Amino acid sequence: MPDLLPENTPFAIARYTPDELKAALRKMYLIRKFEEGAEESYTRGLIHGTMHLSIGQEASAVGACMALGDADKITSTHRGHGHCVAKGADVSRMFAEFFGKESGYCRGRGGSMHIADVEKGNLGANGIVGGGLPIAVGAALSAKRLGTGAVTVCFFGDGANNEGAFHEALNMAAIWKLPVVFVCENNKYGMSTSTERSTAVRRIATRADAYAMPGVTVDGNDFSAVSEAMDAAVARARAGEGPSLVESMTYRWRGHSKSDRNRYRSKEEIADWMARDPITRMADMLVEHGIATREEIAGLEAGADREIAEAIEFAKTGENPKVAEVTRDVYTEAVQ
Amino acid sequence: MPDLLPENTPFAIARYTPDELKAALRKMYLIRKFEEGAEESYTRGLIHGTMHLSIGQEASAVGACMALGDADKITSTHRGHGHCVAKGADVSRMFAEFFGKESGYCRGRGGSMHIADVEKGNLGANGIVGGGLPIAVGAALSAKRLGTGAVTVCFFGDGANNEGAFHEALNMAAIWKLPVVFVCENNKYGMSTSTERSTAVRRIATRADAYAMPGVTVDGNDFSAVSEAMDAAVARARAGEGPSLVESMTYRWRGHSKSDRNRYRSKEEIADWMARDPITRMADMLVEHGIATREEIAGLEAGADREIAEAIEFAKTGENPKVAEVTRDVYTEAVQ
Amino acid sequence: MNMDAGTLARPEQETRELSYAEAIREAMDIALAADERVVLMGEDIGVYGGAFQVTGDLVHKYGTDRVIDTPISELGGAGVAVGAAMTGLRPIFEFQFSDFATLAMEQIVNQAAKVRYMLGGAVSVPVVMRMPAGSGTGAAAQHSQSLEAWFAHVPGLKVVQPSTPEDAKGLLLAALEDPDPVLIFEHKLLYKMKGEVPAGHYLTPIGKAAIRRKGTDLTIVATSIMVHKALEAAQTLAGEGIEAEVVDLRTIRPIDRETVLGSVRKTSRLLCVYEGVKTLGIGAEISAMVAESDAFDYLDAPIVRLGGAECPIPYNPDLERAAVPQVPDILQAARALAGERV
Amino acid sequence: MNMDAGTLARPEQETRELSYAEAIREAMDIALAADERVVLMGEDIGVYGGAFQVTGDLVHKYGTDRVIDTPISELGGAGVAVGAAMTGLRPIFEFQFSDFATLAMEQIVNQAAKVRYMLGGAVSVPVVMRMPAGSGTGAAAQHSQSLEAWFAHVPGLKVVQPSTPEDAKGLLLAALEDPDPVLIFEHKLLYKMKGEVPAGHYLTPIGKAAIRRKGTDLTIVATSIMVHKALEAAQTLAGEGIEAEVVDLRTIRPIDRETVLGSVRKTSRLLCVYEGVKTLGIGAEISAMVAESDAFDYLDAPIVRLGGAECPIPYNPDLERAAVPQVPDILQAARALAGERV
Ligand SMILES: Cc1ncc(C[n+]2csc(CCOP(=O)(O)OP(=O)(O)O)c2C)c(N)n1
Ligand SMILES: Cc1ncc(C[n+]2csc(CCOP(=O)(O)OP(=O)(O)O)c2C)c(N)n1
Ligand SMILES: [Mg+2]
Ligand SMILES: [Mg+2]
Repeated sequence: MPDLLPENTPFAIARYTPDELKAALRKMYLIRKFEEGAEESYTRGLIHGTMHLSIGQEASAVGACMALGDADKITSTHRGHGHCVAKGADVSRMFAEFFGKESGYCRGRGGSMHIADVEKGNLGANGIVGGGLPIAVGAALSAKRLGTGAVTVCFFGDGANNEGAFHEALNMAAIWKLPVVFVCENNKYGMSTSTERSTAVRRIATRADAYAMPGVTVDGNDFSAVSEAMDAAVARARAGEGPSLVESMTYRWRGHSKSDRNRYRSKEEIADWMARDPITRMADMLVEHGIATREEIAGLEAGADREIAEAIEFAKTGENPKVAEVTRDVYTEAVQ
Repeated sequence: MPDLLPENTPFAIARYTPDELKAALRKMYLIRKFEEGAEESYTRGLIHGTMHLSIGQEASAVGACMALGDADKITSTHRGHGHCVAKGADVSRMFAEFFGKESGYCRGRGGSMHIADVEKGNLGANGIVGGGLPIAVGAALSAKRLGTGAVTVCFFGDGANNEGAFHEALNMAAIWKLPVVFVCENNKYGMSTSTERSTAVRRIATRADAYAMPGVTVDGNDFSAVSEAMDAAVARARAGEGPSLVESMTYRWRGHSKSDRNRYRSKEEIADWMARDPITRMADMLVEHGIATREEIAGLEAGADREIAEAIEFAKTGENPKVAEVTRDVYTEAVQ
Repeated sequence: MNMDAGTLARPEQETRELSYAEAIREAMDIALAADERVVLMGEDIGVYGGAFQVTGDLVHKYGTDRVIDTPISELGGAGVAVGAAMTGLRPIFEFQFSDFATLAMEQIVNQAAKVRYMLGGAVSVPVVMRMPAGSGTGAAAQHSQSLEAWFAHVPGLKVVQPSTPEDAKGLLLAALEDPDPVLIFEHKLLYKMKGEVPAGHYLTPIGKAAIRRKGTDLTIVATSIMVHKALEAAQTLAGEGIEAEVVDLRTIRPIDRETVLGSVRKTSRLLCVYEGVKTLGIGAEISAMVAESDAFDYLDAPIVRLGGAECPIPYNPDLERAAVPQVPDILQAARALAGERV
Repeated sequence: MNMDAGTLARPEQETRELSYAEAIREAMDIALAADERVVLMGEDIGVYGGAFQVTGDLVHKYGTDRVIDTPISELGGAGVAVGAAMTGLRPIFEFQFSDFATLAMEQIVNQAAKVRYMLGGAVSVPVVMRMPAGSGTGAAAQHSQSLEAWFAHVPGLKVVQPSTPEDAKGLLLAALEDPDPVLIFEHKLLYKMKGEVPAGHYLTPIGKAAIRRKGTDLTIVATSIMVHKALEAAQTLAGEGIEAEVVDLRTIRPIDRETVLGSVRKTSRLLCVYEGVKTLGIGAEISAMVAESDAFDYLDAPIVRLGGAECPIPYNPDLERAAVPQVPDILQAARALAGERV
């Protein structure tokens, strides 16, 4: 940390330029607005299926990707819109995907649950809880073998930490010292099941000990705390020192998916967490440390609004896939 | 420990009667002789398929079952002959199974890899590494729900500890406080792969922390040490306090299976472990503490020899299953 | 839609209109009340009521010891159910989506299906597994599969696919009385379908198909939701003078040979309609079973299969519909088949 | 045993006699030498040389970074291979026994088979998975399965079953050049079988069957080890005046329709022989494919399937033999079929 800054300067303020910080806040707005827009489109019947919103978890997604470049990879989850935006995706193509259009990231074949942006290093959301864990280890194996220097960040939820895939993946990453960071976004529930009822340990990060890797728990609604933990973990991975587990404590404001009746948690709990809005906290931090004015921040927010409105328009006017092409892309070359 | 005994009296000497201790040693001989007999029969072409011998691991199997009664259950592994004998099986019916006979425990359908004795509580060896772990948890769930008071001991190897099933099973056993004891027989290798190369932690017992359950590592060639750890773990389970993990450090003298060329370990290592023969150690302990004389011990051994010879004879003369009955017992009631 | 089972006597009980999901819940309620050994296990089946609200409020009636929320651990959870079934309980295990059974194939196929045989009959595994399956919900490739044919390939398992609320209840109660593992594939789009359901306890026999509509010109063997599409098509066809007999297979392991062959001997034409991928889907077995039987001699035309397209289920709704047989596809195939002469 | 591929031109290279296992090893050796992206992964494939000694000494030649012993973690291991394939490596993943793929169905079926489609073509998954399969080794129910039909039911996968050392090598090299996931089912009893194998690099095309013996009286479509049993039976049948054409399917997804249908059009009689459980085994698809094609009109007799018995594979050797088709079964079925007239 440069010594011009006061002792208690948050990590992120010290580590990133004002432009980087404002870009990060802009992404957080973009995630929030993207999901609000998706939710509204869903309610109006423009999007079908279901979706899992990460509203309230924006600091975790954006903070976790701060130390990554386009060559680095992520694997994401069913609650993956935030990760996708954080890794640099274009919200127009994301919306187009949600609207099932040919111009979507998956050409309308994947939808919310498989949103991806391979060019930016997002190997995809995953409909299978824990499904991305071994895949992330595989991506890290590629990076190590091919010497690309890339790091893979593997997002997963607290619920996923009880899947066998978690155990197998973390063990292999550890014994082979692979450049991967496991980010457990602990939002207290796997669907309706609280971590108290599903998980034998109080802190998931302590499970890192079972793989002899560092494990830390951070306030996932504190952008700086997330980016600080990730900075260390990514650096460690990049240096060839192996994997880490970062547990990011956060909360989803919305129900699990569109069919959730919120029977398993209280209004008070939700209100309590909404009071810890990661976006407000990030904005306040930037103001407090003189990185941005309230006006600039309002501008970022308005910009995100505009971008989302345009993206929805782009999506609406896109072309539908041709029904005759339903079996296209099953194989790389068509099979009779 | 009754205070008539000197301070350094081994646990087993204090805990068990001379008859119980001699019966335990007899079982250890029986396991050793059973496997030597099976090996010889295999070499002579009387048994087909393959088998996994536990010679060198007898104290672990017998010590682990000391605290169990017939109502208690075990789940066993591909290396399961010792567990089967330890849980009280009849070696005649075991040999009959190896010879593929109708009088075998599995009526010739299962062979070595599925040896079982359900009446004595052995739910079966398992050909799938880690396959018995969730099943053991299920048996413990039954015991708890039905209030039978039974405890389940789940045997598995060091190699199995990297299966996802291990993680899922231990977590569920812990959150539901089930009466099950997980016994990891760590013989240093899963087939050819040493724990150093396969497992991120040095001591598998430390993985118990990831499930907030007690974990201990014991000298698996020391009958008393195994039975001591198991006594505590079984008592804890029986008292409704939940599961434990016991890691029993031992060694298999033979190759992994009949096709092993022993390329992954040294002659010295094998010799070193053979010098720590659990049977010799048990016999010495009984003599040292005045439980049995050398003559009595020789008698136990000779008795085991006789029993094995008779068992092989029983097996040889048994009837083969009828080929027409090949689809019998697929379902409880025949399906057209 | 003509939903009369035809070949099967209706239970004597009075009936009420229930949805397919309600009928399943009623079966579980009856079983939980009658037998202490019955437990429900699965993800979010407690206070959430199940992803498709099938377990509903049962947790409030029977408590968390009998309606057990598992962690997200399909392999372990299924294995716990198997071990519990081997030792005295009667677990009903719900996979949240049948797609997640891909994580538990080991326990289902290597353990549940085989342990009785491997142990020479010394144990049995009376476990019931509920499998919400099928497409049509916009949930894309990993939440829309119809994998039932895999399980129908495995000796030791029984596999049923109820198409009506009545059968959904009756087959679940029958599965609970069966000493062997029974897998129930429930189509997600049927959960809200209503139908008359007898009150109280009754059994729909495992291994028996139902003729849902009698006909003389061709036989349509269909499973699950495709039964309804076939019936809808049959009504249109009747207006064109083509009388289709619609056989609801109901159990896909063991298959009710006699009902299928009997129908084919009568109509001489066979169309199989199923949602699973066409290649090696259940229609492959129906076709092969008929083609190697004496009914082969009665066939007046090739056997036609309408199954799922050779692709994962896509997200876009038009593509999604195109990926599985629809009523117009059945009409087209049936017309061609009825017109065909060898 | 007549092992001439018949329909396929032999590569120009000189040949040597190798075992099936040696041929596979040679293919891996060639690939490892030619392409840095190729890695082998699996349990005990390093210093142990693989449970069936297929990888042999390759670890000494290429080191533990390229011949990677995995922990006993099939789901994770397969998933690592999938992730590696998505990001630039060309992994060849060995399941120690194909039975253990039951633990990895999630990664194989939900991920490897679907991710290209789900992502609209943005990635591909060039992973090769080797699956030692089949019975006959006395290893009982959990180490003897023939589960290939499951995978042939899954769009996005390609599935091959080489029956000769030449094809074992050629198909593995073809799989490595294929941009999509290819599963290779190797029969354990074939590993020691010897045959002429071309030196150097060549490809056996995926998706093409081979006519191993020409004949006019009936077609036997067989897979894997059953090809050899069929050829043995065919020789005996020839002595009785029955000329069987033996088609080695080689690839079971996608199936070589034209070769099968062409043969059936010629012989008018079809016998399918495969080791997997009869119900919904690969023979079901062959039968159904023929029965819905124009070749149906050429059939002079019902289509007969000889598949595995409807039971797990038992331990006792007599029972084990009885559980899968043997030469006398093929003879009996072929004689009956050749005699039959519609
Ligand atoms: C293997 C598997 N099991 C179950 C599900 C159904 N499911 C989807 S999300 C979810 C909860 C996941 O919880 P967590 O990992 O904490 O992620 P969160 O939803 O809280 O972000 C469940 C049970 C699934 N998609 N995949
Ligand atoms: C799921 C599964 N994977 C792999 C195997 C093959 N296999 C049988 S035993 C074994 C080694 C097991 O090691 P460990 O658990 O330490 O038991 P040990 O053999 O040392 O007693 C392996 C890899 C198997 N049977 N099941
Ligand atoms: Mg969560
Ligand atoms: Mg071991």
